[in-house]
Amino acid sequence: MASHDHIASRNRYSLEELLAVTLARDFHDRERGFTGMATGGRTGVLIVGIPLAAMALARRTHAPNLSMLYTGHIINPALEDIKGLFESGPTLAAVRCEARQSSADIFSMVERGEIDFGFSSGAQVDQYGNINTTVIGNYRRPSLRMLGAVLLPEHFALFGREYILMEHSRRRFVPRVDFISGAGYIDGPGAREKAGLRRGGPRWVLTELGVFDFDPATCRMRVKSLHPGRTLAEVRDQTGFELIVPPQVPETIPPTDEELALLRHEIDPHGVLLGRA
Amino acid sequence: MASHDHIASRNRYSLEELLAVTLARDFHDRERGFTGMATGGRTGVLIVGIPLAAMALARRTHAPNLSMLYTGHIINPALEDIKGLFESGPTLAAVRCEARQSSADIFSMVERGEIDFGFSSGAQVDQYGNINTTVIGNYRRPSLRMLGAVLLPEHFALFGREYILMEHSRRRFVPRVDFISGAGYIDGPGAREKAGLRRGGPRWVLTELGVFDFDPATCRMRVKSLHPGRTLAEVRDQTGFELIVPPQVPETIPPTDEELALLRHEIDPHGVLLGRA
Amino acid sequence: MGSKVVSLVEAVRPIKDGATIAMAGFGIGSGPIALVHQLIRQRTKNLTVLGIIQGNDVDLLIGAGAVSRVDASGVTLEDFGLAQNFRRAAQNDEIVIREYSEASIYDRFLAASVGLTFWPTRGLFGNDIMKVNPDLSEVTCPFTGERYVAMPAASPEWTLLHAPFADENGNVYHPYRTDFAGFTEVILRASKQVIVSVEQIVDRTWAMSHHRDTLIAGWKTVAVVEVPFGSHPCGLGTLYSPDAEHFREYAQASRDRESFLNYLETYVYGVRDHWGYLERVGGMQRLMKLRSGSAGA
Amino acid sequence: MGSKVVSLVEAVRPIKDGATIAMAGFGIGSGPIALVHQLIRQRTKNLTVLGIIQGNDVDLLIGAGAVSRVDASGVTLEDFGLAQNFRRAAQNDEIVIREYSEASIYDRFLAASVGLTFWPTRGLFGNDIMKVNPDLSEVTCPFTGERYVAMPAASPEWTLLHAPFADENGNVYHPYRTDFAGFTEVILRASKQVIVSVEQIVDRTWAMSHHRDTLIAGWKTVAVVEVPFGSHPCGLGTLYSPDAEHFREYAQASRDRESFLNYLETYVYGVRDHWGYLERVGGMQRLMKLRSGSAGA
Repeated sequence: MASHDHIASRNRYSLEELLAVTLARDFHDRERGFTGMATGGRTGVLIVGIPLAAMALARRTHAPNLSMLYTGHIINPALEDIKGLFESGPTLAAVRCEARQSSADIFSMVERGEIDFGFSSGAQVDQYGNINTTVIGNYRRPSLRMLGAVLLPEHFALFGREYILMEHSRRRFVPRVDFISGAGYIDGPGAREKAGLRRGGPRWVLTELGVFDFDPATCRMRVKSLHPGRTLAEVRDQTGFELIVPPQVPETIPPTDEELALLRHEIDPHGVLLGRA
Repeated sequence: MASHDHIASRNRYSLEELLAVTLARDFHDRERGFTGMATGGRTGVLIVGIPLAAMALARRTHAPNLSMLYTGHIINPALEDIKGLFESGPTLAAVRCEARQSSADIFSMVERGEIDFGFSSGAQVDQYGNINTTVIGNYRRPSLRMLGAVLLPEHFALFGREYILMEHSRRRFVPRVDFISGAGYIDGPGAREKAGLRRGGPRWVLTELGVFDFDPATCRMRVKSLHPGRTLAEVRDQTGFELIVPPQVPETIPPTDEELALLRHEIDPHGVLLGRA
Repeated sequence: MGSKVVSLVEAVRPIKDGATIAMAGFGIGSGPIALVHQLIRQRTKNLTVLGIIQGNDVDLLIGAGAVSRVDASGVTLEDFGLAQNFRRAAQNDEIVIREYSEASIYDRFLAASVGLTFWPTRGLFGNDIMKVNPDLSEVTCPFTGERYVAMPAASPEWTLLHAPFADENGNVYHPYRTDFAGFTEVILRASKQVIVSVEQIVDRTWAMSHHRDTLIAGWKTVAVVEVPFGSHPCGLGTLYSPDAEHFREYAQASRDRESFLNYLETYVYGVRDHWGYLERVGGMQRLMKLRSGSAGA
Repeated sequence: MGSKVVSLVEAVRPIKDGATIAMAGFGIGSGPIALVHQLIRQRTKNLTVLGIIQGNDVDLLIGAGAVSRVDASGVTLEDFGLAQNFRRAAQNDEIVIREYSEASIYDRFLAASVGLTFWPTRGLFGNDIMKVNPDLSEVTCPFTGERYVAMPAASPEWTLLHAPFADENGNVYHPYRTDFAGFTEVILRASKQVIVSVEQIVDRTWAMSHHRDTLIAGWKTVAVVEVPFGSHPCGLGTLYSPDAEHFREYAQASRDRESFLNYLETYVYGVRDHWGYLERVGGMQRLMKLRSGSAGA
């Protein structure tokens, strides 16, 4: 998403703010949203910073009882205590919050199906919303070995729904991921059920170009909205498979002044979460 | 064991001291011995007080690295911090010790087979070393319902061996327990293996009259030694089944002066453990 | 935000006849007794109680005729003897008891806590529990071929909990935990909903700096009620001790049905509320002496 | 009593070629790096490493050619990028990797910790892990008929642990635990033997009044060695922070095989012992700045 200045330069909000607001509006009161540990860099902004800001915004608007699980352990943190998107023992321990829970608590929540939604990214996403953090190329002799699946299998198998945040490019948006580290709709309708999955799966993919959901009939990725100023041609150019395009593609609804004020003055005044730091 | 004055009056040691010393000599260095929570009364002396004194004595003599697990949680406690054999939250928390572990730690130790020995008592024990803390009479309409099996199934199924401490009477020493709350040799040779048990089981039964073990060939209870001054006739009179009696029945070896000095001056100076309090 | 703070009466009202409940605590330690008293006052019936080792909590409910089934490894008043209402109900075949061992029923909660529907155990082999408990099955390890007894997961619809502190969102804080807190933790994780009474409801500022003491995060909490000494006559963690004198009175009263009904009349039905109960058991002068470390006369 | 205190050289000597080990810690947090360095110095080969999410601990061992198999859900240097030795070894098919998800491999340790030989999970359905991991099987709930993926229990022969304190009996105390300590706890419970390095060996008097901070009781501990800053360049709990500068050097050096061998020569083989290592990474002046809360310049 190197080109996110595109929006900022023409608009009164950044891409990160647009994504945070878009996500926030999709959360419901009393839901439990999960972010992993922040490990820095652009991925940290995508799967921790923006999600935390989005959840905090929802709590300040229409979902006051939404629970944010930062690193899973830290429940409803005082955001001003988060000093950066790479944190280790001493700094994480110092974050004030409403409640803390142990790793055993987290895994048991996950396995009981008590997490409503999570966030992920990967090196590849495909037309069925499968994502890959394991290998590029053939599994036995990959051209790139990455970190592994970590908690993604659970995000896509046991959470209520998943938001995928990715940079939009042909290299990343591929017809078929090289390895399913998080199972989307696998290879089409009925595949999740057949595999034994009973809930969850990808809801949206959010990029610098737009928001994408999945067509219920085919389980294939569909253009849900284009960010202001973006075109279908740009999207098609950066996508390695055929997207479903509805007759009317709306524009992603921009942040309101009130939302921007909350993000900039209360939630992320120092730009730690939304990448302005 | 109301009649334990019998020994004390004629000897320079009490029944409790004799039992503690007899147990202590059977423990090996580096073993882990488990006592439950002390719940007061005579049972507390039998399954917590005497065992703690015995383990402490072994640690001070031949088994310095034996680990005592008091209530399972409290490892190698400072015995002077144990103020009585009924303890609750505040008093147990104040006991200094080498280490503490959680309930999850305890159950996982038990289930992994890391406990070498434990101690139990019951309303009934039978000729195969089964014990009963559940019901007297028919299970569906018992004449007496007791507390239940609690951890006894694990004591007899998953610990390395079990010491049973009982008052000796016909009412308690029955041919067949009304309910197997802790499985001894069940109904004879091969029964434990057939039931799926792979280790453990009762080693000794200790009473005010003597020490009893189990004949390897028949799995039936056998007289191992008689306490000084006790007779086979007394034992037979108080036992509701036929005991195996070897040709030579030795006397239980009395405590040495050194052992008594350790018990009285270092381990239990106030008589909390050995029932003199 | 929607506060979960309610009255004692409101807190247990959602528990209907026939519900499956658990009560946090262990033996006679840290029981949610004020909530139990209120369940008795509202005359709930046919409860199934899931527990590990329970004490006067279950015994009270049984004595009040509120229970039809108990799954546990033991019910005991510890130093104060057998649980007499439990004993009597079992002898008269008035309740169904599902026998377990202590570790195995702990494991049933553990199973539910991690979303499993069963749990394999070796602890029951050779035990008569296997003869009298019809809920057990078998499962075989697909790797070693080893045979286990299988038990169903245990997931209470409601768990009643008394703890030192909670905020209005239902986050519960327990800085006075004992070694036995692990039992409570696994039961809470396994539960669908939690009803919490506390010594004190705390504000957000307090909560934000006591997060290290979290016992359970608030999302499963459906009600929070402030009832000081809400575990009495049980102790609460390391905060206050059991009231031995009252336990002796309880043990004596529960020896027969008539005198136990008198006990209930005196201490449960016949008091205006929890404050009335505290008054009747000796009031502030008596209760203050139970505080941990108290040396006063 | 028989003290378990030994030298760093003696501590890891019992680990033979082909052993199955785990390393306490999570990602690049709290790794037992001094022990890992010594394992490399003694040129142990063909290790199987069991882990949840591992970091430079596994990457170091792989880079030194000590590992033949890794069971884990991820190996990463977190903010410092991919674990390059792991990446290279995987790309060149030099190590066997058994893929798991984070919760599922945690559950494999949990299974071993409670004496089970298998664990049922639902977390892997639909995932390519099921295609490439030949160790998985199936099990069916005897009550509901539900199908689960079955995984074998994971029980390391040895776990390497670095912690703040231990006594000579091998009891380990950790007053500086983070939220991630739960991972270490389950691995320790699942392990057959534990090798412990600590910031400081404490005496019995200290231990007897710090029992509330027990991380693990001593009976599985086979060796205790005192190595201050023994997690460096990892942080240790809340006690000290990771050395970001050294991590960047590590990440850079591990980009190719030659420069990584130089790194090993400089920091592992070419130092006389752990004190030599601490000296080479910047000595006391640098290390003191990593202490938690340090504001000095």
